[in-house]
Formats: sequence, C-alpha cells, structure tokens
Amino acid sequence: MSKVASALGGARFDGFASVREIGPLGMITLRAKPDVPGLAAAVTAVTGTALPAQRRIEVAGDKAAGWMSPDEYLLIVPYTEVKAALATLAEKLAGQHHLAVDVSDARAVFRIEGAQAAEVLMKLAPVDHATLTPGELRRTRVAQVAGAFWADETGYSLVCFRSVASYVMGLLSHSATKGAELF
Amino acid sequence: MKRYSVFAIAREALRYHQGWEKAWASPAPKSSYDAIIIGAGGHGLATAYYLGKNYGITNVAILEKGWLGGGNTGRNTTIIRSNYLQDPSAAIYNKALSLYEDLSQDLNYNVMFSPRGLLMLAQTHHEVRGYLRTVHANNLQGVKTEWIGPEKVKELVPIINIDGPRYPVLGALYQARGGTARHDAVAWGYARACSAMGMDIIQQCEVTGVRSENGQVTGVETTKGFIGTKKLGIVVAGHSGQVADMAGFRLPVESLALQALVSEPIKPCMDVVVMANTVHGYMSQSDKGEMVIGGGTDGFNNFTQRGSFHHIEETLRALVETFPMISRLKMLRQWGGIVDMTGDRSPIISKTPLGNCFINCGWGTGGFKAIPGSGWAMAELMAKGEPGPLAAEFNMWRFREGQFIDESVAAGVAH
Amino acid sequence: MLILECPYCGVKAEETELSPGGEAHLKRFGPGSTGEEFEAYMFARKNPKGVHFERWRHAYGCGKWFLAARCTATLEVFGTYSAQTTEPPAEIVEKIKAKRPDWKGTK
Amino acid sequence: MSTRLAKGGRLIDRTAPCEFTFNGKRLKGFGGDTLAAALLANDQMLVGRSFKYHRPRGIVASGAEEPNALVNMGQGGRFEPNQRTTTTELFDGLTCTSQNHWPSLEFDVGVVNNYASRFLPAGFYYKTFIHPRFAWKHIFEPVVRQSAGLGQVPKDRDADRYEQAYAFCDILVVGGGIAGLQAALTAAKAGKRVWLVEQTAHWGGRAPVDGVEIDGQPAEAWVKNTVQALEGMENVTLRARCMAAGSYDHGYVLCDEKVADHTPGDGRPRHRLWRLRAGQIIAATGAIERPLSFAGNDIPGVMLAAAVRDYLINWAVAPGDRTVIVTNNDDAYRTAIALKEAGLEVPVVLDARASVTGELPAKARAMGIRVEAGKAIAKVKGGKRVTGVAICAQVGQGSVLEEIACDAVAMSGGWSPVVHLWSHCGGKLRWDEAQAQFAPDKARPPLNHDGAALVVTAGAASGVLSAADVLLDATDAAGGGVAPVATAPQEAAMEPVWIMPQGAPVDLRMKMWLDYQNDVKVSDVQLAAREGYTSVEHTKRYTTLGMATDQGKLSNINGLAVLADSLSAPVPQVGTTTFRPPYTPVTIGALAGEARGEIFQPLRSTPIHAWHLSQNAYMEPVGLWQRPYCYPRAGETHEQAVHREVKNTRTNVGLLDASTLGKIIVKGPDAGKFLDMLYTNVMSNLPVGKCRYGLMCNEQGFLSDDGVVARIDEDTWLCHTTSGGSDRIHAWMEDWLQCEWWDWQVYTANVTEQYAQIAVVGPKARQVLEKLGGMDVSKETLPFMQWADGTLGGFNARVYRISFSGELSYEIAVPASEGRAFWDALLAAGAEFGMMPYGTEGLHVLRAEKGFIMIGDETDGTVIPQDLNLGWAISKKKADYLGKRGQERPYLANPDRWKLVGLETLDGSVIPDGSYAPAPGFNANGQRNTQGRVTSTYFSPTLGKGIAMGLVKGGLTRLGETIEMTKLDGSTMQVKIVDPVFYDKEGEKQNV
Repeated sequence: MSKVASALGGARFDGFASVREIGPLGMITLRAKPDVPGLAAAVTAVTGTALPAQRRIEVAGDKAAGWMSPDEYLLIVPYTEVKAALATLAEKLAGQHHLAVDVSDARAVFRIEGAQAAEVLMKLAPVDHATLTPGELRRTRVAQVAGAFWADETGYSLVCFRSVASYVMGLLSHSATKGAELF
Repeated sequence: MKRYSVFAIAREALRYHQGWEKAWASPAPKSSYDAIIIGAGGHGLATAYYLGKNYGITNVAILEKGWLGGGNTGRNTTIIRSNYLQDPSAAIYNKALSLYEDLSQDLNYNVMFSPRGLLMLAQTHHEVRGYLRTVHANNLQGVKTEWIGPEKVKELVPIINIDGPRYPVLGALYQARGGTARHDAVAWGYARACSAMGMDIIQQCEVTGVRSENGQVTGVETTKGFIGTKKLGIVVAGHSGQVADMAGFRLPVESLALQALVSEPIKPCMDVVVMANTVHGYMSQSDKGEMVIGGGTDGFNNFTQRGSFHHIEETLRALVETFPMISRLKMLRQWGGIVDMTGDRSPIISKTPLGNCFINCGWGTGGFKAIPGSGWAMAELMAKGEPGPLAAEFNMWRFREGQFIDESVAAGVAH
Repeated sequence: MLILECPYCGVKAEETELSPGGEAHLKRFGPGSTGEEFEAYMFARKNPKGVHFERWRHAYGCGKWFLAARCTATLEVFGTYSAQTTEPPAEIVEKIKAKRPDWKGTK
Repeated sequence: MSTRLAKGGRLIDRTAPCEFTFNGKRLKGFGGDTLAAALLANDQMLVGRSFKYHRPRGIVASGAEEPNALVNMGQGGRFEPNQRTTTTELFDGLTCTSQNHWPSLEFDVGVVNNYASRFLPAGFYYKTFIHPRFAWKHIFEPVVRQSAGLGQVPKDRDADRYEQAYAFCDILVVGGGIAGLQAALTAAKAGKRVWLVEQTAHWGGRAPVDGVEIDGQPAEAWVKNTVQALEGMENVTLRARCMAAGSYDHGYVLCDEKVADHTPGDGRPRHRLWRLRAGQIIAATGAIERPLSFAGNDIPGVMLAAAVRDYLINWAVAPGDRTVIVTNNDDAYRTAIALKEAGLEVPVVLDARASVTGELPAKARAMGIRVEAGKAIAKVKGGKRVTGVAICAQVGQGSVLEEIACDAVAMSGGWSPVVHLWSHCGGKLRWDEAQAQFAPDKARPPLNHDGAALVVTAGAASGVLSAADVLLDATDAAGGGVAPVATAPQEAAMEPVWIMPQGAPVDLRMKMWLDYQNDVKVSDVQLAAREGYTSVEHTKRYTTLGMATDQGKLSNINGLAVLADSLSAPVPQVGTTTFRPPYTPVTIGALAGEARGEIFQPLRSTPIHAWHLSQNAYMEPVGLWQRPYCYPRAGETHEQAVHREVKNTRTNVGLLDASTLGKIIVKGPDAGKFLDMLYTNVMSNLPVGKCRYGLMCNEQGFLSDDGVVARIDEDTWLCHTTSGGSDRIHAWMEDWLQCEWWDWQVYTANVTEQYAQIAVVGPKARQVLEKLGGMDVSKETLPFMQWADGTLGGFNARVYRISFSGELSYEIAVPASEGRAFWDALLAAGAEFGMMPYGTEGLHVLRAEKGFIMIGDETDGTVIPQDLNLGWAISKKKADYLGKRGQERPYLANPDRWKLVGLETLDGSVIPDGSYAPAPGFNANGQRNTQGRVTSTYFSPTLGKGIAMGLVKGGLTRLGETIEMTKLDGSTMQVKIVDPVFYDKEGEKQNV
C-alpha cells in the first residue's frame, strides 16, 4: 500500500451525474508577474503549455497551467513529478522575484461527469455557465467554501482545499442525487 | 391625558369607542424651544420624556422627518437584556431593563414587557468560558445572570436540538429578567406621555441644517422652517453621520444594514428568547405566534433599509440546525434597518464640539433594549451639560484615547 | 445582493464571492502622528449617504483587493478599479459627476 | 350548498379521483383540484377561525391572496401549519385539519372573544392589562398567546430535502398569464435569454376563465400555442409552480419552485430555491380583486366574484346555488353570467353605481338577471354560512329595502395591481383615480446596478385591465413589437366604493371586515385615525391591518382608503406601507437549502481525522476545524483522560496532531522588511535555519496572533499562525501587500493544508525519532529553536525544534497525503516508549503549566502584548510596526493596566473559569470595583493542584499578595498572586 493517500481515498457517487474524488495531483502555486523574463519558458518547461492568459487553463495531456490571479498560476503535473518541476522552475526563474511552492497535498480534486454534470455545479456556485468559454478556469464559491473548476469534453474538474474535501463530496453528492435534475 | 384602564375600555365600548382622545398632539412648531431633539424614535422620545420627568424641562420639541417610531424602534426583534460583560454597558442596559420593568405603569401604556427569560447558548468550549466570565462579571455588577447546563436549556426550550453533531449545546448564559416588549408601543407610550407634558412632537419635519454661532447651536433649519433652541440633542440612528455633518463634525460611525424576519404565526412553542452566537442567529416567539428571527449585519455601508439576502439564509441555516422544527414553518416577512456601527460596537452618548449640542448614536444592533436607559442618560447629559455616570464612558473621543468598551471580547457577542 | 466586476480577473462577481473592506483611500498614520490623525485613519469614516469609495476583496476568486465607487443610497455602481492607487481614477470621477451633479467630490 | 357540477372544469381530471381527509372526514376530489376547490366541492364552507375573535371563516379567494383558508397539513416529518388551501394542489392521501380553535372547528370556545369584540377594539391591549405589574407576564400574555397563533407546532424533524440553484438570464418574466407569455415571447424573439416563472401549475392566468379571445381564437388556444412556441426556443426556460418571492438589488430574484409538494415522498427535492440573477425583471404579476366593505362581509360564503368564477370554470365547483353579486364595476357581471350559464341562480346583482351601462351588464340583463343600480348590501345574514342579504341604497345609512335569501355572495370592489416585485427595491407607485388603484409609476422605477430600471411591469400589474391593453403593455414592456389583438366586451368605468352603504353607522362599520384573518374592521381603522395613529404605518401597526399571513393582499387598499376618508385626505397622500419580500410565505427549509446535517457547514478535518474518530476521540470545533479534545479510554471521564495524557507527555512522550496550525510562506527581496512591519519584534535578522517566536497586533495595537517563524532561506520565511488564524492572517498579509505597500517585492502562499504537522513531545521524544531512523535529531545538530529538512522512517520531513509544552519537543511536517502513514509510523515506533496521543485540552494544560499564553484565552481583542509581559518580544529599535501607534494611545500606555500574573488558590483547588477579582468599593454606577480576572485556569496533573493565569492590576509587582476572586455562587475565594511559570522555570526540560 502506498503511503500517499488522497483526501477521500477515491470516493465516488453515482447520481444523475457521477462524482469522483481523484488525485492526488501534483500541483504548484507559482506566484510571479507575467512580465517576469523567462516566465513563459519556465511554465512551458514544466507543463508543456503556453503561459495561460487571464482566467484560462492550458492543458497538455496530464499537465496543465491555469491562471489564478494577475500574479499567480496553478501548475498541474503528475504527483511524482512535482519535485523535478520545482527544480526546473527554480533554475529557469533564478534571480527573478517569484514564489513556487508545492500544494499538491493541500488540495482535493473531483471529477463531475455525465450529460447533466453542469447542473451539479449550478446548485453550488454562483456562476453563469453560459458566459464560460471552453478552457476557462473559474475560481468561485462552492456553497460555503472556495473552489475552482474547469470543463473539458467529458465533464468538469473541481479543486478545493483538502480539509473540506468531505464537505464538498457531500455537496456534490446531494446535488447529483437522482430525481434532482434541474432541467 | 385621559388614563387608560380596563374601565376606560368598558366605558368607551358602550359608546362604540367614539370618545377616545388623540394619543399625541400634532402641533405646528413654535419659533423656539428650550430644547430640541432631532429624531422621534424610541431613544429621542425617551430622552424628551426624562428631560421632562427628571428635570422639569418640558418646553421641548421632538422633530421627526418621517413618522414617530418609524426607524429602528419599529423594525427590531424586540429583545431586552442586560447581561453585558463590560461595566459601562451593563450599567446602562441594566438601567434600561429596570425602567422597562415599570414602563407600562410609568407611561400608563401597556408596552407588553414580557420578562420571559433569555438564553445565550454556548456551543464551543471557548464560548462556555466566555459566558462564565460574563456571569462572574454580572454578579459584581449587580446584574443577575446564571450559567445553566444543557439539560436545563432543553427544559426551558423543548424545541431545541441540544446534541447537534456540529455544535452541541454545552450550556447557556441565562438571564431570567430578560425578555421582549412590543416595540411600537414603547415609542407610542413615550410619545403619548411627552405630548401630555406639553412637548411638541412634530412629524414629517426634516432637519436640513444646524445653525450655530461661536460654537453654540442657535437652532435648526427644517422643512417646516427655522426653529430656535437653547439645546440640541441628535438622536437619529441610521442617519447620525448626516446630521452630525450638518452640525459640522464627523462621527466614528458607519451605517450598515441589519435584517430580521418573522415566520407565520403558530401556537406557543418557545417561551424564552434564544440567542446562538456561534452560528449567528437568535429567535423568540411573539405574542401573535410568529417566530421572530434576527442575525448579523451586512459588511458594507448601506442606507437602503434592504440587506443582502445571503445573511438571512445563513441565519436560517443555523437556526434550522438548532431548532429543526422551523424547517417547515414559512418566512412571512423580512426587512432591514440601518444601524450605526462604532469602532467598538458600543454606543456614543456624548458632548460634541458644539457646546450645547449633544449626540446619542452608535447603538449598533442593540438599540431597542437600551431605550429607557439611553433616554435617561441622554436627558441627564442635556439637562446638566455634563454626562452622568451612565453616559460618562460613552464619549465620542474614546477611540482616539484607546478606551474601548468592547462587548465582543467574551464570546464574540456584540450588542 | 451586489454584483461587482473584479478589475483584476474580469469576473462579474456576486457579493457572496467578495469580502467588504470599508472605506478606500485611507491614509495610514503610524508612530509620530497626532491623536486626531490616528483617529481619522482608524475611526472617523466619511460614511456618506451617496457616493462612496470602498474596498472589496475578491475573496472567493482571484484573491485581489480592488476598489469600487458605489452609491450607498441606491446601490448603483459607478465602477471598480485597482487598489494600487491613492485616489479614484479620472474616468470614474467623470462618470460620477455626470450621474450625480450634486456630488461634492472626494473630500 | 356548495357542490361539484356534473360537467365542466377546465383544470380537473375526472378520471383521476383523489381521496383526502379534512378534520378526519374522508372527502373526494379530482386531480387538478386545489385543496380549496375540493373542500368547496364537498360543501365544506367553514374551514377555519379568525385570529382574534375566532370568527367562522370560509374560503374567500382562489389564489395567493387567500387570508382565511389555512390548514395544518400532513403528518409527522411532513406536517406543515398554515398551508394555504387555495394554492395547494390536491393529491391522493392528503390529510389536513383546520386551525385556531378549541375544542373543534364547529364549536370553538375562543369565539367568546367574538361576543366580547366590542370590548376588544384595535389596540385594546395597549390600554389595559397595565396593573398589576406581574399580571401581564403571568396571566394576560399567556392567554393572548394561546388564543392567537393559528397553526399547530411541527413536532418532528423535516422529512424532506431541499436544494438551491443559480440561474442567469437577460429577462426574467414573472407571471404566466397572457401578459407574461406575450412579454416572454417578445423578449425571446429579440434574442434575449429569458426565464418565465408562474406560481401555479398552469399557464394562462385569468384570460381563459374570462372568455377572452386573442387573434380570433379562444385565449386557451392562444396560451397553448404560445407556451409551445416558448418551449421550442433554446433561449427560453419555463417554470411552473415557481413563485418569485422577492426582488433584490442588482437583479437578484428568489424563486421558490414547489417541485414535489403535490407528490410528497417521491424522492425529489420538495422545494428548489432558484437564485436568479436577471438583467431586468418583467413583473407580469396581474392584479388582485378587492373585497367590498359591508356588514357581515366575513361570513363563510361571501367570496370574491372572480374567485367564484374561477371555482366554477376551472374546477366545476359552485360555491352556492343562489349567489348574490355585489359590485362597483363591470367585471363582476362575468361571474353572474357564468353562474347563469351553468344553470345556477343569481337572484340579483347589486351594483353600487347609480348608472349601470356597460356591455356586460346589458348581457346579464338580457339573460334575465335582475340588476339593481345604486344598491348595496346593508348586511349579510348568517353565522357559519350565508343565508341571505339585506339590501339597501348605496347612498344613505343602510335602511333595509329588501331581504333576499341566498347561500353565497360574490363581491367585487375593483382590482389592485400586484406591485410587490416592483416595490421591493424601491419602485414608486402612483394613484390611478379611474381604477382607484396604486399602480407602478413608470417614471420612478427601482434601479439596477447601472442606474437603469430594474423592473418593468406588464399587463394588469401595470394597472391596465382589458385584455387588449394587457397585451399591448406586455409587448412594450419586453421591448416592443407587434402585439396580438384581444377582443373582449367594453367595460364601463368602475366607481370607488370603500364603505357600503356610504353612510353606514358605527354598528354596521364594526361588522365590516377589512382584514379577515387578523379581524380588523372599518371601525378599527377609524379608531386608529381618531387616536392619532394617522401615519399609514401607525395605522397598520396599531390595528394589525395587513400583518396577517396574506400580508394585506386583500385588505391594504381598502384600509388605506378608509384611513384617508377618516383624515379627509386623498388616498395618495396617505400612501402605502412598505412592500417587503416574500410575495407569499416561503418555507424556511427551502431557504436553508442543502445545508443541514453533514453538510450544514464545512467541517475541516486533518489527514489524521479518521484515526481520531476510530479512537473515540472527543472532538471539539476550533473555528471550522474539528480537533480531538482528548482521547478517553473505556471508563474514563474527559477530565481523567486529559490528566493521563498530560502526565504521560511529561513523563514519557505524547503525540499531537498539530496540522491545523497555520503555515504561510513569505518570500521576496522585501520579505524581511515586510515581516518586521507585521510582527512586533524583528524577523529580518533571523538566521537561516533558526526559529523565532513572534507576535502580531492589529492597528489598534491589540494582540491578534502569535506563532513561530522559521527562516527557510535568504529570502524565504515560514510563518506559523494559530489554528484559527491562518486564513485571517494570510488575508491580513495580502491586504497590506496589495493595498499599502504594493511596491514591495513580497509573495505569500498559505501552505497550511499542504502539511500534516505532528508534535512529538516529552522526555522520550528523541528516542522515538531515533527509533524511526533517518536524520540526526540530536541536541547538537538540531538544538532548540532550529529546524532542519531530512527523512524520518523514510518520510521526507521538516523538523522544528519548538515547544509549546516545555518538554523536549519536535514538530514534524510531512506532506498531508502521507500524514496518516507517518502518524501510524510514529505510533508504532513510540509504542515501546509509552507514547500516547493527547488532545487540545492536554495541550492547554501543558502550556498553562509553563505560563505560555494562548491567543483567545489570555487575549480577547483588548489585550496588548505589554499586558502579557511580552515586552521582550517588542522591538524598541523599530520605528514602526503594525499596532505601534495604537499602543501609544493613553489608555494603552497607562501603567495601571491589568497585567499577566500566575494565580493559585490557598488550598490547591481550581479557580473557576471566568472568575473576577473584586476590589474594594463601588463605582459611580453602583457596580463593584474590580482589579483583575482569570484568563486560564486548570487543574495541573503534573503539580497536583489548581493553577491559573490572570490579568491583575499591578501585575507581577504584587507577587505573593493574596486577593479575592469570585465563585459562581456569588461568594469569593482567597487567591495568591504568583509567577505565571509553574513548571520548569529555567527551561531545562525543553532545552535538552
């Protein structure tokens, strides 16, 4: 048995949409201003993606780079590659004012899938899904906690803090209960 | 003033109630008064009443831009208590409570003061320690409160859920003398008594300016013309800053919305007032049977008397967890008021930069319960020109000096 | 239930995604300041019934503080702008003057 | 009697019979019935009792405005009081009982109030029950409360689930009548994103009942086609059974969708609260018919004329065999005609207008209906149901001209637009003299975030009543276009009639009900006016007019008019009371939404949470965290468990889950400068590899948080905060960096949850770590107040030599995902050393024995570091830090402030929590003077006696003095002032 445990050990719920806790994913909080020389190259070196523009998440296979704020990025890599990624960043951004820290274990990640997956989120987050464009990373409130989500072809990925993972799982399950479809 | 009594009712009933006189007169303003009080809410009317009763000053006008009792006096959750931690707060609120106990008789107007008892639930160990501290402090202040265990809480409030998984009830601070009163009746009773003393309550009369010479107020400009005065009291919760601005000084006060709601009426089920501060909600049952519910304030400056609805939701979530039966009651009406918030959430009863101008404001969410004590202390300040012991610590300069009267310290309980 | 557009991430955030932070453009007074200055910095708020400049944090979003010009009497929002400024931007001031001709300005 | 007709009923399904019970009586109805329709179909005219006088009450309306017909409905976890029968859909198995009577609906003791009603006018309680003082609370109030209150109290926990959802649209249309449908269609065709909500289960509103024709087809067909068209449009969402409860600022609208009220227990959420955000709201909310004020207008069988028509046409229910119509307008003639066409008797139409000329009256006359112009009802006869009416002239004082037997009265006093959504956010009203109604003043709408109109009204809600005008107005409201053409008979002008007859004497006015539920009569409003309660808000509050569960939907305008008349003022000068949400009452469960039980609030748990639960730890909330308070073993009390845990930590080794401690990374060229401003002491000169305890104050100078700071590298620090403080302190840092010192180069990151942090504490702590194996944790390599990275038992760990207990102590951070595995490894390694976990209470006792302060115990938001003898942690050299200026204020710089000391009783007992130290004498308010208080008090298992810390005037200058401290029973105890460090003052145990 691996000594590494995700927040909920891969909990799952099947309602009108399916909800799965996945992870742990490797995640890095990178704080730097976009005009820092070499930033884009450093991000590309770690995730294989471009530096994301405002509110975007750039995905390349199992890696991604998301825009979190004007001076913060979320880099996603396989859990075991975080250390190397941090080393790469340190090397590429040496001498530049930045902060890169491992936050892989501070997060829980969920997948919400199914034709009506959006409805699960519509019950929890004050987000107008019609205004979201594909590849948009939306940071918002999920009922009473902070969260962020983005969509792909098969559903949504949702990230929240690890300590509230069971609360978020409870919310998602309640919202996805069969018979509670919105439309 | 014809006295109210059961005999008066019977006498009037025989003539179809055609003989009742007006509860208060609606005169035109005179050209000047010995004292003017701006604001005919509970605090303003009580100030006038005690000016007359305690100091014989009856050549008084109370100016009201709307209708008397129409501000926060008429839109609060009517809770009365005096179990405050800090000495100055306990003193003035306990004075208010004592006056409330005799107010119906004093005013010859039934304000329906109902000392049904008040509980503040302790739902964390930290809160337990905070309330125990309050009990000890209250004992020294001459305020009778007690600490009770969860079983006694359940006995007093059968509809409560004492062993909720998240916030079990660990006990409560209990003030048996606390309770409620009929808020409108407090304003009406004072108004009737003031009018009977010959004071002029002038409604629909908005103050638009304060005239002063050499650091002394000479009168006020109003929508009914200029009115001269020898003394001015500003008692206008919700608009304190605006009127202070007319008088040329700034207050350490911000205006925030505070909301409340009532459920549809049901048969009696809760004979005490319950406050649950960990989860930010409080509830009592009115004589009509409505569950009267209040919560916390909004966080931004607002003069609209409309709050943000998510605060209502937060309060109701907490109360459904504490009183599961209310889940199937219905919210009948929700509303907001504008409260003055000071830097320490405690009131201001103070002299001002103008020699004969006095201010009473900043009661935050705790104004109604203070009305008689506030009026008593404000009347003393206006009559003597210097604060008495009840008001002494509530001066408006205390923040600069660092002298806080902070009630939130014990267990996060503001007023 | 306000909506304010975060100038940093462009999200039209609703009030529950934001934290209010009181009056904007306060000047900090530290050691050496007078009692009046310190009081003005800490306590004496303008609290206008009308145009108000105030701080908000996009707490459930990008985490940035920003400033808003808002009417406290109608809740109309004249605009939001960066927190890294000591006075409201000219275009917002112009917009307010157009909509509130009686407005006495920022002082 | 009230019966179901053999034919007709556009909303009922006769093939779907339903059984239900009312007061235990088994009754029958049909699918599509409302409960009110089904009760009427079973001749249940008496359905409840009024609030004050316990008068018999029958159904008066057919919709949301119903004030009378409220019932207790359902059982157990699905019981709900005050259910409005007129908006409750019937289902098979429904059970309900009537309200506010004892012992029974038919025979109610409370009706004694009715006979005494002359002695109980508006506001009587303000004038009596004054003496003796105790009597109000103990005698009168309980009686008042018991006789009021309407519905019964739910007993069981709610069996249903609720949910909430967010939705967004350009245009929200409220009301699914023809105005709403037309507005929605118009907006949708213009490409807008449209939501259309309707409170009932049906589309079309009144038009199909009133026989309107639209574009040459019956309204019913037009409605069907329009709904179909809307359903086919991608940009339109339709919701029936969805009531727009309130409009809030910036286009926020709460809509309560009754998903499963009519199918209880089918597994769906019972209600769904939509939190809609609309660019603009079109309120197509229709109008409500007004009653007429005549004596006996509250007797069961007296109904609104349009409601009688609704029951007849929608549900094939005839409330009476002989129905007298009384009106001041043409619309009520539709009811007369419909009744006649259904073969029922209409003995007379009493029209208060002197001249009756419209097309509808002409048609009624042509059908042989007797129409009496200028006539009124002097009095309705009957008790628990109508038996007849006495007729008089409208002008005059009510001399009876004729009596007519009847079993129902249909009344119409005109219509009032439903302006609630318009008014909630401050939309203003204008008085429309012709229709005698308050209608929206379109020049003064409620404002949106951009200053534009937030709400527009459409149709009857705008004050237009003919179907043709309604459709034109609705089209305009939605941006304009071609409106369909409606045809309906031309109606003559109505005439306002506020009292019937006009000169009614007081004995009649005392029997004219304005507010049926709260028993407010014309005479009560007149009394309020006479006594000076002349502001409309005073009148409302004095009489309780409009404060019942219908919130005055029927009574307000009539009451205002009576008030205006009493004051000889025009109605608009009197004005209206404030409209407040919700439009109709909303179930509190729906407002609480999903947040109950497990998901009531977020519960924050550490990676080791499951283990704590498996050990039956007693958990306590710390902020939103759950932490073990102690780990009681079988047969142990919590107190015994704490003592065992403390002793074991002092003698062997303890294990604490400290993961909740805040951890914030601060990095950058200006990080040192920044931390020097944040902390009272200097952090910039902390050497890499070292730790330093620091204090943070707010700008007032009051102590706000504390913790150990570690210097990670040249430009990186890690700041520990208290468990409750991490988010707050992180936000505090960002506030200063973003809003004040934005040119400083500093980044922060809150990494609290990245790590499981575990404290291994006690004399054998080093042995445990050495057993695990890995990095060197010797005193030489890792001395007190240093940290190091390395491995322990194969785990990557950062080890801090810091102590909050006074023992040899290591705080070890590992990645949260490995936290549980590391905890297990420590337990295994520690077993032979007697290692036991300890909880938060043990932590508190350990730190108190050492005299370490605790934020939240020694501090309460009014304490400065100097009060706690922490002057050593305040830099004297720094020109500035947050809180420094605040601490210079006179009250904070006063040497007389209470300061930290240790306290001990003379007999070793424990000082009670919260105890104060009285000082001689009393203050000016008669309160006992005080000189201190306890801040932390525990039994020390290590020392075998009570120990405490407290704040006392004079502080440590009074060492050795004995003072009094209070006990809960009011007595006092003798307490000695001692040094606050009770254990190992020299620090020999931690520095090994």
